[in-house]
Amino acid sequence: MKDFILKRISAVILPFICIYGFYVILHGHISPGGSFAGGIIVGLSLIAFATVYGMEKARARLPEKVLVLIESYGTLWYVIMGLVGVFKGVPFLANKLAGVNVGEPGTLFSGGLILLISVGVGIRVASTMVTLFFALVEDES
Amino acid sequence: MSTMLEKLTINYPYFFAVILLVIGALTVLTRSSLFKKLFGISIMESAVFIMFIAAGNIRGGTEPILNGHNTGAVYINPLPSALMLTGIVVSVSVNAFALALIMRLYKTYGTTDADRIAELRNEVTDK
Amino acid sequence: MMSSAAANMPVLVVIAPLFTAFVLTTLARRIRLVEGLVVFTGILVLIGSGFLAADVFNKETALIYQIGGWPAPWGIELKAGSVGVFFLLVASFVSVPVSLFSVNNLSDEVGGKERTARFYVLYLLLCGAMYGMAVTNDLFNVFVLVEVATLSCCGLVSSRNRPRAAEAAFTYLILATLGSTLILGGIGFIYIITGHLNMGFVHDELNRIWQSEPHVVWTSFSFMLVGFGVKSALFPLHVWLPDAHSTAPSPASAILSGIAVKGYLICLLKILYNVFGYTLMRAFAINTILVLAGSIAIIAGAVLALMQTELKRRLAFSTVSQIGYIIMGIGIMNTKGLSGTLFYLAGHAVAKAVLFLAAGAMISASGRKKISELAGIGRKMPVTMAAFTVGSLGLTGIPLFSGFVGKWYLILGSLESGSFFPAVVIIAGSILCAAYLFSVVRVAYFEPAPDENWKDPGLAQKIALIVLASAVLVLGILPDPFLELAGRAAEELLALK
Amino acid sequence: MKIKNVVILILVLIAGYGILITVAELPPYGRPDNPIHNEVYERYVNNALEDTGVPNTVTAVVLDYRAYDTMFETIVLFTAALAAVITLKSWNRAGDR
Repeated sequence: MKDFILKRISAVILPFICIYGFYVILHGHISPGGSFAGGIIVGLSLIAFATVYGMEKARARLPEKVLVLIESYGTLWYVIMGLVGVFKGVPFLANKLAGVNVGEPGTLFSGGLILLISVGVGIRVASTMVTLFFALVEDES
Repeated sequence: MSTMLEKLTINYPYFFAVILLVIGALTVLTRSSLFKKLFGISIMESAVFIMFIAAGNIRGGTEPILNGHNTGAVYINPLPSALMLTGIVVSVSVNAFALALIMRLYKTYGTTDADRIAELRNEVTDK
Repeated sequence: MMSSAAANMPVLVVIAPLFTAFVLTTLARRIRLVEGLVVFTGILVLIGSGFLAADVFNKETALIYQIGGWPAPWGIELKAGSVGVFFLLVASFVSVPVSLFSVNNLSDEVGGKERTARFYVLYLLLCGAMYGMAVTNDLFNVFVLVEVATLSCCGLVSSRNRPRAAEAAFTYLILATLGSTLILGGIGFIYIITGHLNMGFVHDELNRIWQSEPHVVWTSFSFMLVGFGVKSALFPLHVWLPDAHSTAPSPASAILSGIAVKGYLICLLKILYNVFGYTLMRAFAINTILVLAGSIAIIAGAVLALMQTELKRRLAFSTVSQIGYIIMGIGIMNTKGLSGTLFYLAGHAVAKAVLFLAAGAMISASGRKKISELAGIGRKMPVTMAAFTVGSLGLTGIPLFSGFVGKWYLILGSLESGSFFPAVVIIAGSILCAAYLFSVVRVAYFEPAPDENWKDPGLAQKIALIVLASAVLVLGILPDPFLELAGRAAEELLALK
Repeated sequence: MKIKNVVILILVLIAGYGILITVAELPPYGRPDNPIHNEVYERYVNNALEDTGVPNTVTAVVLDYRAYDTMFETIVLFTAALAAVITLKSWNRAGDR
């Protein structure tokens, strides 16, 4: 237990960083920030977890299968949200035009598809950052 | 000539962007280290981003968030910022992939110098 | 539902390969299903682009599609004009046989199931980006699509399990990113002085104000030319291409040489004619620069190709030479020249795809890369070598094959524009092309074969080769509908309507 | 210092001087009447709230007006991750020659 202090402190801090990342994702449409910035914060908290607690532990928490699923279907989610417009008979990626309720501007649950898209993009950006980190760090041979 | 200098002092963000562009291009084209080539590319991209974002600025303008507090304020142009958000993500992706390629080359040849890799490769094919 | 699909066709052809691509990584275990889905998607897109082409052809106007319902200066607009659907048809047609060729054929060059599935994902992403380039009408969208295409091209090159491939991919990535940075800079200059990103709006605005800002227009012209020149391997900027295209897995080389390079050229064509327009190109003498650069590329590429001893490297240098014809044709600013260059683009896409696929099949069957070591392969692998011969006849421009019609129109266009020089270069280039391709055919058919057992590839591969080779013949014997479409595209580019 | 590098240095400096002439000609920095602040800008700043229901206009542009670009942007990231993985994972050393 050489790095006891590091582990304890990161155990306290990392959940907050992660939650802050989700806050940035969710409030991207009413304040500065957005899905990419927030997604990278979430991803960095997971990367910090991997560096502090070791690769094996991080791999056990975030198996490759799950990351691949999130990445693929997170990107697919964007296309599906775009196809909502096509099914309603308006152009691809339409938001208000597709009859989605955009809610009251300035509140958290507003913006219609924008919020849904940004949550999907945020989560998949986080997973991409983790995937890239694992791919670069893990020694294959 | 003097009018050009005057205009450049007005357009100083663009001037610094050009300086960065030249530094980046020189780094890419003259250095043999793979990492330095990658950094040169990043610097060049940053130069272009600075150019775009400077173009979207208005002196005395505020950030374009319409939350009702600052009515009557001049907002800066949101479009270049939005475009550069895309550009930055593209730059991140290129960096990530290039790092992966450098890792792969390092694992095979044990060096990250382009000239050295070329030598090693020729030795390998000579055998 | 049917009418909704027809109305959304310009975006659906772009979305379909992407949609499939995102599902594939999760299906890596069932590689047969993956391959089936890839081929199926290719056929679906081909049918869709056929419908789109028929629609545009009959209506005689471009189909405008507003993404998200936002009209042009605010949102992104897709424009399925004659140029777009022409390239869409070519790209979607070539992508089907290439994916058919890779069925059950990648384990040597790429690796296990997961790697193969990822290879297909990159392949579909490249196709999606190409279809997107064909229909887009927005400058920044061009940049983003170019980036998708670049990254997936580099991924395809580095998917070969050799360190040499990683090196080639790195050079390619650095130079291509240099190019796209310049493209972004060029777009930035145009955007700063006009305030628009939609091609039509930029064109109007630019033609109004260019005289007050000539240096900006000149710089953005040169940024675009150098940027797309790097990406499409215009002669002095081609250094990445031979390594990348010769080390990539064979289906990837076919799609890279056949389609990817052409996508960048279509973007350049659109930007030069739809954004800057005829007047500005004349005013800044861009057409002369293009004709000169193209001529140098034709001759230099052909001479370099003659000097190569490896088959795939020779084909890669041949691409450098053939790109010269297309660049030269872009510089011949009349209807005949432009329709010739578009037709030549189609002919080269088909012929170069069949050449690379046949070369890949020969190399993987014999395990030899050098041309001199492939003696007598024509008798052992009859179908493959026949396809290769048809492809080289098409590329050289023998009558009744695809290259002839394109070259003929290029020569007619250059004579019409009053200069004799391009015609001479085209003929000289054809002779050199014959020299470097027919020597392969001669070695393959007329030299004694070693006593080894080389087998023709499997059924899917044979079908792919036959489809592409017959396309070379069809383009040469019955060129009229394609020429009509290319002619309309040329008129659209020159804004004659 | 190789000769090649000197040639590159001179060429890049000439090109840089050309670009400097160009940027001196661009519209002056920070003025509200530049061509870039045209009707597109006005629509984004004035109508974004009723068009999309989102007060952050940058998000409105990124995820609604120009959502098609952002879709390809996520695809770029996806491509990069995929290409990095295909480059680094499970390549066999037997293939290294």
